[in-house]
Amino acid sequence: MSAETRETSYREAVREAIRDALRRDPRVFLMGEDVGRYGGCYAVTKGLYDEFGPERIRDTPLSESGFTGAGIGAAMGGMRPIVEIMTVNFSLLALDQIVNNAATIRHMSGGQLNVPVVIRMACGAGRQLAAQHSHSLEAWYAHIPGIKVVAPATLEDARGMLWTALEDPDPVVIFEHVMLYNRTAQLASDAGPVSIEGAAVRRAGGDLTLITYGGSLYKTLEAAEALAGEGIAAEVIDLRSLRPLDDATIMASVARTHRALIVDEGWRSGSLAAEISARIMEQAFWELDAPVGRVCSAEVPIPYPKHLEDAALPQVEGIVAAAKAVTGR
Amino acid sequence: MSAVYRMPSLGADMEAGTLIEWVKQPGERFAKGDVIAVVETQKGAIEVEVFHDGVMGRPLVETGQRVPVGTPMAEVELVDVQRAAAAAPGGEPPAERRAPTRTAAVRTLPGATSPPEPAGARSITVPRRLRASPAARRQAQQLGLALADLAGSGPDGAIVLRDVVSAGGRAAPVRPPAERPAPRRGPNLDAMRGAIAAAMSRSKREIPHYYLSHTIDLTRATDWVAGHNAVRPPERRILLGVLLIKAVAVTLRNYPQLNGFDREGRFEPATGIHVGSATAIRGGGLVAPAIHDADRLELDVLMDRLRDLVARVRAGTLRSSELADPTVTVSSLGERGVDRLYGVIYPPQVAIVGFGTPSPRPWVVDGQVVPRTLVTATLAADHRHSDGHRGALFLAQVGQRLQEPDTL
Amino acid sequence: MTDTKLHLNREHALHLLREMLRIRRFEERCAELYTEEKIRGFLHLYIGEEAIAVGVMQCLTPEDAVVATYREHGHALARGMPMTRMMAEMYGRQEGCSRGRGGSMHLFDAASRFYGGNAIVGGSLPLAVGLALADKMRGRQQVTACFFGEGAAAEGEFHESLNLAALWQLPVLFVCENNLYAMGTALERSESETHIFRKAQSYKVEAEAVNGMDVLAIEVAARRGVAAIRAGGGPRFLECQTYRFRAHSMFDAQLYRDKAEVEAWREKGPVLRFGHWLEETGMLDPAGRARIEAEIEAELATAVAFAEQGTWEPVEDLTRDVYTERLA
Amino acid sequence: MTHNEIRAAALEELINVAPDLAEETIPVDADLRETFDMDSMDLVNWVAALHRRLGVDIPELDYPKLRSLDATAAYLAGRLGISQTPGPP
Repeated sequence: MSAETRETSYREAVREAIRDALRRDPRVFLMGEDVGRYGGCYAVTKGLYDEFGPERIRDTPLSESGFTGAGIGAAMGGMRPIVEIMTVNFSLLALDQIVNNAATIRHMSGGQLNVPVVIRMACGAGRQLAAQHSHSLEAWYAHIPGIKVVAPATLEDARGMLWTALEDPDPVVIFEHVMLYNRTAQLASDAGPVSIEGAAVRRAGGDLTLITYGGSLYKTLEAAEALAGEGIAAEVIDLRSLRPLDDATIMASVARTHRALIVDEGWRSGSLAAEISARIMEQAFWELDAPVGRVCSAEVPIPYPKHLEDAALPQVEGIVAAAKAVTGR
Repeated sequence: MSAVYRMPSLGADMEAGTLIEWVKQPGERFAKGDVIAVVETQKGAIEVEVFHDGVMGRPLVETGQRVPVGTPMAEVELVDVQRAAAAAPGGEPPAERRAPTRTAAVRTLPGATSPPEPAGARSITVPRRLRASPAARRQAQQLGLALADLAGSGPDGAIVLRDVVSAGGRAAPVRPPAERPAPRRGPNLDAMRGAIAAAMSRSKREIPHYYLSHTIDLTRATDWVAGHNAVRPPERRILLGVLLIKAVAVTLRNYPQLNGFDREGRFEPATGIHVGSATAIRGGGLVAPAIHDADRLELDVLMDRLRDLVARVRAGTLRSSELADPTVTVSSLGERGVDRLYGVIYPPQVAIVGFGTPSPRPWVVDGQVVPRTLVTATLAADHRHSDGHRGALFLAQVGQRLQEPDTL
Repeated sequence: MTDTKLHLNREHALHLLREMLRIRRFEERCAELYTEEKIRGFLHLYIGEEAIAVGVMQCLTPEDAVVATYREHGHALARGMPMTRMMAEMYGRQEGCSRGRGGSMHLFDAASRFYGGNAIVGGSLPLAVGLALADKMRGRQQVTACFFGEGAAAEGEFHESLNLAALWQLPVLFVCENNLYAMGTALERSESETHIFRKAQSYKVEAEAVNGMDVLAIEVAARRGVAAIRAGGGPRFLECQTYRFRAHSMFDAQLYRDKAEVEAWREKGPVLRFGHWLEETGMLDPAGRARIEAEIEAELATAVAFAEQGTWEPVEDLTRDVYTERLA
Repeated sequence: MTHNEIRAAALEELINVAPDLAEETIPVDADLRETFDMDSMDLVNWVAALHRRLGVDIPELDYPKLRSLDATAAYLAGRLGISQTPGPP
């Protein structure tokens, strides 16, 4: 435990993680659109260009497939690239590289070649960026064997997951929810690498289990607080890793609470929430005292107006109401 | 050398082709790479080539005829003898070539689920089931509470966990386990019934049994036992059942696929042959404790082991490991029973051998009908891990071994 | 480092012929084994295009990298991958170069820096860019040779990759094998600019068109290109005009081209022409030719026997190598 | 030994080899196999116990004579050379 902490934003925590990685290992470099001179679309990489130069903070053309593939190739060539894709929506232009190359090459080559690339991207809604900059497509990536998918929600994870991901011999995709960048909290000044595996129980409770990740964590914690005021003790699980999923932590919690509600900013159909619900049914059916509940985004491209965007996304009130329904109150 | 030209496979999705024309006529020479015929496929007409020099022979397929891949299409005479010997156009395609595909296709992998219900099944109206959560059901079962006696406080009156917990604390359970009078000395029959029910239900639900039956002439075996016992004091006499167990155990050495365990759909062969001897319990119930390494025990020792096991079954002093250890089960009806029994496999085992009651019957020996002591042996085995053919060979061999009792 | 100029002596000339013949005979046997269902999946043959892989490989060192497509048997052989392990891979045996997991389209060999075996048209160009980027950033004087067909020029990844390689001056030798047909679609039916090398030039990549049926012309052009790349001159682009004599894959009725066209190209075939030339110059006589064929036949027989005797990977290992297995 | 003594001894040995019959009421003339489900192992153990206790050899061929407690006592008495008719239980 560190004695010294300081007020830090999620953005600063990610930046510090990148800086730390660049200092630790000369093979590490960052590339992406406007990561250099501009300082990053979400200002995450501000200042790093001056500190590390254009070789290691490498601005790219608007060629998602090209530079993501180049990151994969460079990883095979012995480097440890961090590829930044501005938003998950843009990553669809690089899906070929991620799904057909990064995820397959180890297997296709009979285990001869590794792809130690890290791909970071922003995701999620809440900034009125409308239907081409706001989506939560994490579940698509979590569907793919061969890659690992993580979603740091806390400052510790934002600070600590990157280095561990770079050390991993397999490709890791990191999702950073846009609404988290401005979030501040106390972070230990000596905060360092953390595991990229396993879920974390962020709040303990015995009446029901709330399962969530990424940008929805704080809404869910707020809902848990509100539920406590009404005498319902909710346990909150932060998945942290979306692939592989930490079944053990989920099932252990459900075995205690007998009720589960999943909060997921992805669309309900074919969502991570659907996957988790199915796993609970498979592995903890006899523990259940109520059907598993889900709070997901409305099935609509994220609209621009604030009131409609809010209505489309999981919100604290909706989580509280769904939790009460699951607990039969 | 003579060979045949077969319908070639030009794509994994090509199953058959239609002969459009023979480009080469009987007697005509062809060289490696020449087009020999034109074949219509779902992708259009394709000129098919030969891979060897040779001479066209008699066509076996007529134009317009559609034949599956691999069908001989024409006789050919090949000149490149050395190569041709190894070439498949003349030789039989090796049988194993598709084996891995097939294995993968039929194998039930861990995590695989059963096929979905047919769509029509949804429209069947079923009587509404008593609504209780899974957790409530389990708790009620553990407390011995009948769900029907409980009031539900959940949605739509569903019984939830708290309803069971509060009822358990308030009302006297229907069958409070702790207060149940201790039964007479011996096994707990209720618990055993529950265990049998669970195991047998699982067996019938999960294991695709196949059944085989075989009549075995036991005359020599019974005569041998009678002779053996006639010169021994009672405590050193053996039972016919011991021979049956030994015969099964020894034969199993040659049939490892019947001796082992199903582990989530995969077969795990056992390291020894531990025969579970099904033993009925008076008052109901059945256990099949293990006789370890039965194939390696002398008959006298086997008899002692069996005697010890039965005594302890009667006394209720079996060790639980003895019930878990068997790698196969033998169930013998003994002297008082019926002709044959069809066993239910005890999971995770994969086979059970049954013997009916031996009895004198007419039997044909050397063309004469003579009275012989016959027994009907049956095998129930897990079709996921063995097939009827192997099972039949096994039963037949058990029968043969019993014709030579002095070798057992 | 390789010589920048072609030194043509008898030994080298025969080597070129032998290498092309190895590819030709290997693939002929593969086609036969395919009809016998020994080889399954897609089988794309390189027959007619052998001069390109053979010519270019002469200019590479073992430290250089090769990225190829799904029509890569020729490149793998010319790069020096053992025929035995390649054939075992064609069979799907675990003794194969990709442990049977890849098959015809996914030959890999880390030892010779052979990075596949890539079956997404255009998808491998960014990988080549990345491999070259890594070499450049680590200060290594290595070249990445990236082979692809003219069909890739229609993909965005082609343009993104050429731009990135030129922008960052990366050591990539782009080798476009223009065989005029992307599966069944003729070049003039899919491209407004049918001179592929001009597309490269628009990214300021030095590019030239070469007769892809002439192994010597290819080697000369490749030596020139590789030398320039090693000297730090950034990427080079060769458009090799060639023709595939056989169908796109085995199951192809070739409705899209005339037989006369195929025949005309066959007469220009690289093996045929180069063989004639060697005979005319007296470097090869029939006995010498027969000796080469016999040696290749022996190598092939060994490879087929190796594949036939190969074993199937146990189904228990099904999910192996999806992720790196790490010690706990 | 009287018939009743022999019969008591036989019952005692029977309960020893089949303790689960201890709480049953066993009528002296009840068919032990039919009524009490005695199987061949029980029988062979019982015979062995009787042999030990009484020194009587009982050949296998005679096993069917051990139908009930009374029948057994009569048979054993015969083997022991004690000529007695069965008495009241």
